[in-house]
Amino acid sequence: MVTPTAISWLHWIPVLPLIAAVYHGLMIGIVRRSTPRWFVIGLSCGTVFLAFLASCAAFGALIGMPEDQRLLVDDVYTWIGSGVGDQVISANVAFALDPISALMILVVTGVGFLIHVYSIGYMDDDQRDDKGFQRFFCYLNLFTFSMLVLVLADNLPLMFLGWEGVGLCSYLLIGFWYSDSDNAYCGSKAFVVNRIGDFAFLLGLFALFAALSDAGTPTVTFREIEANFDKIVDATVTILGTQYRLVNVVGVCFFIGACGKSAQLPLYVWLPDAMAGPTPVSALIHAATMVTAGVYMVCRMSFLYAVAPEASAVVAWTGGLTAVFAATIAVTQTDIKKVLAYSTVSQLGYMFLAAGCGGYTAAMFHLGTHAFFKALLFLGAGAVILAMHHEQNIEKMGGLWKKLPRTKWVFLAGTLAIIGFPGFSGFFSKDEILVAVWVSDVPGHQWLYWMGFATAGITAFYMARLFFMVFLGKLRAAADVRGQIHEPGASVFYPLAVLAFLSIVGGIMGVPQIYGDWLSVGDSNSLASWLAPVLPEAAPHALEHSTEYLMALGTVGIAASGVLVALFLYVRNPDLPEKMAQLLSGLYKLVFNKYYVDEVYDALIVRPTVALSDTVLYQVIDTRVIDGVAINGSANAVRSLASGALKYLQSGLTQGYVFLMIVGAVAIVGWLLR
Amino acid sequence: MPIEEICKTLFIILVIVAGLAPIITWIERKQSALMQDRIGANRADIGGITVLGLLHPMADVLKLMTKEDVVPQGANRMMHMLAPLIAALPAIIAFGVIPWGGIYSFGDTTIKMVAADPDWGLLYIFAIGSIATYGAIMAGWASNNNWSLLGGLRASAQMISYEVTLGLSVVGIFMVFETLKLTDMVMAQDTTLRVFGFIEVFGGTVPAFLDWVRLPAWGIFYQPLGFVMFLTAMMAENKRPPFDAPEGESELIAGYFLEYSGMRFGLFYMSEFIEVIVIAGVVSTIFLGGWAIPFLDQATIIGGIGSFMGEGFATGLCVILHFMTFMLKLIVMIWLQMLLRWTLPRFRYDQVMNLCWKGLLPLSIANILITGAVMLLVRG
Amino acid sequence: MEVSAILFYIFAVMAVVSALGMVLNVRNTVAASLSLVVTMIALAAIYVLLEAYLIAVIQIMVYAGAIVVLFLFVIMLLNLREDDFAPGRQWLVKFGAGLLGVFVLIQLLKLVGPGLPEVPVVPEGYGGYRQLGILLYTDYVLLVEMASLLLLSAIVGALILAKRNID
Amino acid sequence: MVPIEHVIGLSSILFVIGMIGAATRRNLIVVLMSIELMLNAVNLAFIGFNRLWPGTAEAPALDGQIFVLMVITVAAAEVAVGLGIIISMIRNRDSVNLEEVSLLRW
Repeated sequence: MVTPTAISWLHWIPVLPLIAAVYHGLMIGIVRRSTPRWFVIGLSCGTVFLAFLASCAAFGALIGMPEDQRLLVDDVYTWIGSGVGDQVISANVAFALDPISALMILVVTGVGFLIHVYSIGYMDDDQRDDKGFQRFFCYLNLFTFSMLVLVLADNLPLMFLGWEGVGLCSYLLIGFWYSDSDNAYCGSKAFVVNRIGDFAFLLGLFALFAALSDAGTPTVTFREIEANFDKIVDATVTILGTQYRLVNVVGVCFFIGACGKSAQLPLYVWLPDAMAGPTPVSALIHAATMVTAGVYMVCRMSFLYAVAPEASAVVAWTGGLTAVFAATIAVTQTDIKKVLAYSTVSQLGYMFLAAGCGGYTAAMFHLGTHAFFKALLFLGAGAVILAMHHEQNIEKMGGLWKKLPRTKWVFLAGTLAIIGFPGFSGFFSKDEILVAVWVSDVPGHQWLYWMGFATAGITAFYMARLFFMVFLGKLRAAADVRGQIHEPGASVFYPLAVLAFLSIVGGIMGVPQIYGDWLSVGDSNSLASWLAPVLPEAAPHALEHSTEYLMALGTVGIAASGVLVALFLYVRNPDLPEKMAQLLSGLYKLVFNKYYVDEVYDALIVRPTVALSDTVLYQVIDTRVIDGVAINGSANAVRSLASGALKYLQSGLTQGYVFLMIVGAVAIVGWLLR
Repeated sequence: MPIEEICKTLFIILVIVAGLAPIITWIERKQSALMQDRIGANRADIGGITVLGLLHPMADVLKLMTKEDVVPQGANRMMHMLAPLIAALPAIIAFGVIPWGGIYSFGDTTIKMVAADPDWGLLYIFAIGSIATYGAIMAGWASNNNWSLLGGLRASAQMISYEVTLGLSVVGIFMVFETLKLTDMVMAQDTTLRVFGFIEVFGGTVPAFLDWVRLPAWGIFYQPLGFVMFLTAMMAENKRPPFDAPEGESELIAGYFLEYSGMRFGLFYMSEFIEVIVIAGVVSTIFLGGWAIPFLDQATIIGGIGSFMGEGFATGLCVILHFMTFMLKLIVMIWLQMLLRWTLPRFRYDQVMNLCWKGLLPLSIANILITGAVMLLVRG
Repeated sequence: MEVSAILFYIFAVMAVVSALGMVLNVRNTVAASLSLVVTMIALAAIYVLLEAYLIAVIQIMVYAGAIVVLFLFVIMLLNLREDDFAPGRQWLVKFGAGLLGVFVLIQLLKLVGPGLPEVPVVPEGYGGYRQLGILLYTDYVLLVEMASLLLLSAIVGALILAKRNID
Repeated sequence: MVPIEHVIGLSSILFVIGMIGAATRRNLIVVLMSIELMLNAVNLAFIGFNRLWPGTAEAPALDGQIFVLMVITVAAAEVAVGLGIIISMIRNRDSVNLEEVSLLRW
């Protein structure tokens, strides 16, 4: 167990954005006076930038420490204190910085800052309501705060606070343009689906805490849980008559929570709909940060999953299936943001696939690189949407290669990164994942490998399709916007440039060992050695270097073929896809309608629930039982009793009351002294 | 303390005070004459001898005693008769705790120049003062006269209001002297106060020549604001001008004692003058050092004179000196009240109440806070 | 019998007589309240005999000096000379009240009964302001705070009730 | 000093007198005064019992007296509010007769 070193200023990293959020909230909600935009921008971006600087400083402080002592804790105050004797628990507002959370805060504040800057330009022309600009930045700051609390939390309850906070902000931002009821519906959907996951998360938390209490060490702090974990490794729990190992139950519960937050099967349905929010939100929340919370949590609890093979298998298989499943849907989508949304689901599946197979480092690596290139892609898509005057259908784009001379290059960088073009960041992280899957001992890991392999190909295909349809070919835009297509402003472009740079070279932080010599970045995977103190590596690399080269070559091959097919279909023969869709109309329809998952959910869950609520709960329970019996009934009973009998006591003669009072007092005292 | 002794001393005080009160009427007449540039009471004579008008009080008493005692029709006879007594009695028995001198020992016997010296002496004065309200209320009620009733109402409202301020304005003094016992208060004032002592509070040292700059350790120097407020509230309790709204000659004819004549009127009249003495006594005891001679404390006198004239003689001399000092202060305070009474115009009734609730009450509370803060600073 | 006992019985009789005078005086409310003052003062004297000096003084200051004066003030302000109410079923009320009173009195006296210990000699400083004040501001400080809040709310309540036009 | 039983006896008598007054008198002011009398009777009992168990000089047991102080405080508050009620009653009903306040009667 690492001895924590105290640090006094760590809490400023989350608090800085909170200050801005609270200020904006007060101004909007209570003062109700508009603030100048330059001040809103300065405060929001400034605080996030300061938080980024502080994160860098904290990162530096961590680097300067001995490798096995890298843990900084800022214990602010006792948040929840309970219990007596040796059964005391205290959940403190305490922030802990270890290698894994250091990585996270850099991503959150760094990418978050870029997206804040991007939002200045993106939201500038938003005229839908007058306070919208400030409200947007209020939510963004609040989100940054919540996410930082989530990743820095020293204990599970505080992490859950951040977990709920990001969910709330997600809801607020998806429904940002709430005057449109569709957007509000999407926000509610995200919230409700997340709630299902959160419920499971809480169950897991309670089960874990109960087990630890039984073992005599009640605690909710991560490192204390880890230190006392051997006491509950063999604990069992009985559910419906069957005995399960506690770690498996807790692991699955936590993973269901992660499914909700990170949009895995079967709880992914909210993420594509979440594209209703403004594009920076999609980039920040639904690509770069919030959705990775689940992955982060699984890695944070890796000591648990390392000893829970069944739970890990669930994680891996869910991740693998999600990756393939979402990738196939992305192939047919025509909305630029939806394509990217399904791509995100698919990539998150990748991360879980890695985490389930014990490749926590690979998962974190892909998390980081994905944050860069997916943020880039989303923001780039936002730039395209801006240029097209809020047109999101890729079938109405095309031929923007000439019109957007700067944006096309950054978008190309993002596309190459996600496809896994050799040397780009996605290439390294995807390889790491596939290697981790290949060497793991999860049941059916070969199948998982081939699923991942196939996903790489499909990903390459749909990303290439997206790029070709947007930038190449004929200009298919509507006539009225055709002449007005323009490059977005500086505040939109420069974040893109930075992200593009990161997408290209971001892979350097975790270049696998086999390329280490070529790229002169040291003898081993630097990210792995950075994370080694906190993340257990399930199995050592038992692969020959030649096998690894071969696998990398295979991946590049399948990706290249995906790109070539897309080139063939969408650039060479633009009429062909239409024909193919008609030829395979059944399959096409199935995929195009996202396998009818939403419809199935609607029929199986939403409609019965609504029907039950409406007929039984509302018309019977609420109207008849609660209103009729409990409220009106008790009132009627009191009224009839009072008007029938008790009213005669109300004589209006005060002296009578005095008499009764005295008699009552005498009776009570007499009874007490009997 | 044995009850018989208290009764005895009270009797002596009654004689002194009852004799003093008529003389004060003379003082007042002379004072007002002086201020209004006239000669004033000088007509009463016995065979042509006027003795500066000192015969006027005697003439007054004679005249009041021989007047008919009228009870108006429809009045409550018993209450009408009782009211003047109830008005006068508290004023007289308030003297019970005022120290006319210190505590002296002649060999084995100890002499206290105070009738009763309870721990709660000052509270006793407040309690007695609060009973004094009843005289005015009863008189106003029992006379069956609307003017009187109004006067009684005003009297009760005014006195009950000023009692609050009265109590709060001396809390600062309680805090400074840490006692409610009047003799202890005076003894605490029988010393000197280093004017530049405050330098030590801030960590400095007082130069020797400045250390000689001293004041008598009187309450007025500790609590100047308290002194002003206490005197004001006491005078308002007494219902004399400028706080004479209950009597209000220009509005209510004579207020609550409008329907009184003869000696009963005289009792009301006398009680006011006795209260003037009470005020003078209490104020000089609390704020002006009572019997204490400035810069000359009891031990110094007895030690200094006793060294060559004998202990017993020195103590006796000390008693006389102290008594004289107290009487001097008493007279000065009486004179001050006369001066105020003939200088200031009357307050209107609402002004009286505003002064109390909106002026003096907040001030007195602020005074307590400031005193507490300063004491915390000085004494730690 | 010692002096203090004689005084006690004198004041006790005074208190009872004037209390009865207050309750039985149906003609004159002012006289009734003045009877109450006499009871208060007699009680204060009894407190002195029981060596609760501070309470005695406060009893006079607050009850006699403030509370009953307020009663008188209101009576005079409203000019309630006599209360000549229409006769009601008063004999029943009075009979019942008397019966109840006798019952309660017998119960109370039975409750106390004989057998209380001898009255001890009081320790030094008993009943003075010093000990009471120290206790009030240490052990009972919460009580003092509560009392201050109660008084504040009473002031506000009285103001609201007595104000002519609330707006 | 007289035995405390007599003090308590006096207290009981005053209490019962006040009680009878509160129960029989129809003048609201007198009823309020009767309640004051009852409170005073209770105070007397407190003082009497406190006299019986006075504690020591080091550890004084003055709970009875402190309670009396609180009762006096409550009485003062009660009178302030009670007289406010009387004034508003006079204003609305022009009477202090308790029997006329029967608006809430059935």
